[in-house]
Amino acid sequence: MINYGLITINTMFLSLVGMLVGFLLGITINTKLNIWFYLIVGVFIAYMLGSLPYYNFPMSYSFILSLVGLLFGNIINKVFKK
Amino acid sequence: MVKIMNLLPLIVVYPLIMAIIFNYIYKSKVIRILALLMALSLIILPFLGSYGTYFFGAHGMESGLISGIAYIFNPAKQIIIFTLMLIGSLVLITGIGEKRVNGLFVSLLLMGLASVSAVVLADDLFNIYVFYEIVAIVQTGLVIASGTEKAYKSAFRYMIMGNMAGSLLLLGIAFLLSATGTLNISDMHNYLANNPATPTIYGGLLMLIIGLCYGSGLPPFHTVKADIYARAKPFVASMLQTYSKAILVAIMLVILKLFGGLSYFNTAHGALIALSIFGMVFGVVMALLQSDYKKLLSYHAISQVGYVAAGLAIGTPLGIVAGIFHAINNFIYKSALFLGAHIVSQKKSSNLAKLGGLLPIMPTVAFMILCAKLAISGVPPFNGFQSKLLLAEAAMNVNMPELAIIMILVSVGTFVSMMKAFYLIFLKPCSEEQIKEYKTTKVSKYSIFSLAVLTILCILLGIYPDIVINQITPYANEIGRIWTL
Amino acid sequence: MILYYDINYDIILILYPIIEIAIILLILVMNMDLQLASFITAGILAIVGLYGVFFVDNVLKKIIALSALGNGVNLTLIAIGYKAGGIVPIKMPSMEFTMFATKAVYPLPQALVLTNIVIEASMLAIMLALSIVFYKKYKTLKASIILKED
Amino acid sequence: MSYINREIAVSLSFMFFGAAILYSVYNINVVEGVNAIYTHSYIIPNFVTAVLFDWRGFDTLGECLILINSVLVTGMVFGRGLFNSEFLKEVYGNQKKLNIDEIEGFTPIIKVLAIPMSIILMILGVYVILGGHITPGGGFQGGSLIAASYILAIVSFGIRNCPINFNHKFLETLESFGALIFLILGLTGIAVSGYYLLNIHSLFGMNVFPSPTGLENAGIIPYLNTAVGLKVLAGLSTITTLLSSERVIVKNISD
Repeated sequence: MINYGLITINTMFLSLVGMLVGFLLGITINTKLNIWFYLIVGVFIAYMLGSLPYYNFPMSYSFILSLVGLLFGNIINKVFKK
Repeated sequence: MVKIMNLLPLIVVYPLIMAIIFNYIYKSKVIRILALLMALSLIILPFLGSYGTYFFGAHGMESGLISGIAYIFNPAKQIIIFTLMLIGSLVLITGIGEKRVNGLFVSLLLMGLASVSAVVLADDLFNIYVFYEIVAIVQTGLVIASGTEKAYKSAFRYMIMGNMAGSLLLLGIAFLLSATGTLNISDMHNYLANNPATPTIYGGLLMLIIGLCYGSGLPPFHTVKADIYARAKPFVASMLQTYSKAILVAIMLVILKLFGGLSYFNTAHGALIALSIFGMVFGVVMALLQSDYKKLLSYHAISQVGYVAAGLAIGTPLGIVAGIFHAINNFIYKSALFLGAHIVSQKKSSNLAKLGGLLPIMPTVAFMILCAKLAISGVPPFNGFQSKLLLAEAAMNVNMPELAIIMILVSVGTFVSMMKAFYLIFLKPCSEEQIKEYKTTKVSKYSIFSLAVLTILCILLGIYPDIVINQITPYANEIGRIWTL
Repeated sequence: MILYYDINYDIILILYPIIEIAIILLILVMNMDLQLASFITAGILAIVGLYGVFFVDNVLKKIIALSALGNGVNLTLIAIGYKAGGIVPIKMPSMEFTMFATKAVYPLPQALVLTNIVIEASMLAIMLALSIVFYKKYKTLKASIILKED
Repeated sequence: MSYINREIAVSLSFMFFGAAILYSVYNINVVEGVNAIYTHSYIIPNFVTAVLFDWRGFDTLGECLILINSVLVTGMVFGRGLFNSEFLKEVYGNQKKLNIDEIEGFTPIIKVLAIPMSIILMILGVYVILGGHITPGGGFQGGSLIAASYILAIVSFGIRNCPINFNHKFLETLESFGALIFLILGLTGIAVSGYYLLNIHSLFGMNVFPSPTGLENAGIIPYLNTAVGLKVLAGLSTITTLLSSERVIVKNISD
């Protein structure tokens, strides 16, 4: 039985912090990243990792959201370079 | 009810925060002003905390054991830290006068001050280890800052030794942790007093003594330590020797607190006294052979470490008072001597053969250096006399007249080599060109100010030693125990 | 204290793997206590490190020896936390607390080791930096040249 | 002749030490002591992290400062902020070309693989930092993972055209910032209760770190973990850059 839990501030806060850290790292990456490739690979890895204990999600949201933050930071970097 | 906030951790935390900021701003223009403000604010730090035990993170007693990290603060520690901070701020003020002063030097100095204060305050072995390692790295950095090849070499040697001694110290802490199940020093003492000794505890004691020897420069680490004092800039060396002596006092008190009064401590006791005698004698014998003023002072620093260690190792309340008092006096006059060496080497160099005839050029500085020299040789009415008298008295009280005789002989040796250096620097006749050269080189006002403050303190403590002794005595009575041979 | 010698003694370090193999055999054949075996291994590792620091005439090898010494200390600490049949000190949601508390290994030594690893890494960085500069200067790593006192 | 004396003395003391270590180690008999307190009181699921950041948080602070110190001194060895850089000028001054910086990196196959791998490694590092209070991991481990991803990129691309551009200012800011967060979070403990590094669970009726049931006591631990992670990644990356590049020294000694 998978308990999907509720998406609330309590369960998502950790992932949001991850997004921030990912963003911080993402703005330093200079090459253009293939967003769809990384998202698909990221979702796969997150599913394999599983969620953290006590967080009853089907996959690791902190992993995915950090990746999203990193990709977003990379896009911002590209925009501001020009 | 108004609860007064205990700001004790600020003694450690405030310099650390400022160190990080100084490291970040590195080459900014405001460094000199900020460093001056920092130097002034350091002096009020020791008066922020209130006496007693302080628990970090509110983890106090739980089921009979102290669960977190604890600090113990009392008047004796307060006065040690006050002297430390005072010398730190004077060195900082001297550093402002340097041409290439930058944020990194200030940052390292502050980090060292904070860590040494932490070592003095902490009542927890592992915390002591962590901050002890910071001090080792800081000392390496301060030596490297002078940038010569010899400085790099001695820093490398010091670093290798430091890593080894640090690992051995941690091994000792691991032994004591496994044998007693705690890292808190008071709890550990209770356990050791109520349980039979095991070989693991002997191992732990041995390793603690190794850590002590490295941290303070007792034999067999005396050459490495003397080397780093000699290779650093002289005003930095005054800070380095202050760190070493404060660490000596702190770790020696830890050892006495842990093992004092236990039956198996006697052998280690003898070993500590022997080590300190070796330090005293080696230091002064090596100092007599030197031709470089900085090197001479460095070996004297080692010799003085021997005095402090001897006083503390005697372990009676009087011995501990004498040891701590001598350490405080030592901070003051040895720093004054190193600052004097800084002024002299600004004038020309620190090689004794090249100097001479400085007395008419700067009579005030010569007088102040003479005061410090008389203080280190134990001449009344300077502070060195008071503490050496106490040390000899403590040695006589435990029925060890030999120790007192050695101390007096070493004092005589110190006097001889100091007066030789004074003659060679200030009195020896020199050529006209040299005097012209002296007149063209300028000495920074900042270092003369620092030297003056330290000289005044030397005389003040020589005339009124009670202002320090009264502060130390209660703590010494708590830790020391009375015995005779 | 002297840190360099003209003769190279590092051949003696070959003894270390032999002793280790002997200890593994003791564990397998004679059912030696695991904790005791780790303690002895740690002690020998520390002694090997000390040996390397004093008797090997190469700065880089000295640094490696220092890490061996540090690892010996770390292993001692880790082994203090050992409990026969213990579990990792991480409480999963499904575990009952009292059962966990009695079975979990001691967390304190592990925390100390984590701290010590970083301390050693930082010391290592400085020593490596210094040896890079000296290698550039002398084109050799011999301790008898680099660490020579003058 | 004197060599032989010295060697005998050192060998004897070495043997004494070896014997002392083995004798002590053989007789270790572990006492539980304070460990009982640590295992019997629940703060967060990972008890090692609880010891690191809650019970003995001040040690961890000291350790962070050691890393900062080490980066500072390593920079100093390479000529940053010296009082006098004549020795370094003598060693590095008359150099025709900088050999290490010239390396262009590895073959295209490695270059193609290196970026995805280092990015995944980086994200894994973030995940490990964030899970520090629940799973085995934490600031140090995660920070080292991120630094490893940076090292992977440096090794495969060479330091000049490395796609991950951790420049010096960024790393320095990150490091100072991480350490300052740690120190200042500790100070909030003083402001709230008078104890430094107090683990504040809730402030004004709100959870300091919103978490699901079972993790309410996390308090400031995840923040500390993140701060340490940033600091470790910055510190290790700076050390790597310093050790792998002579450009820094040449730049330092030129001004």
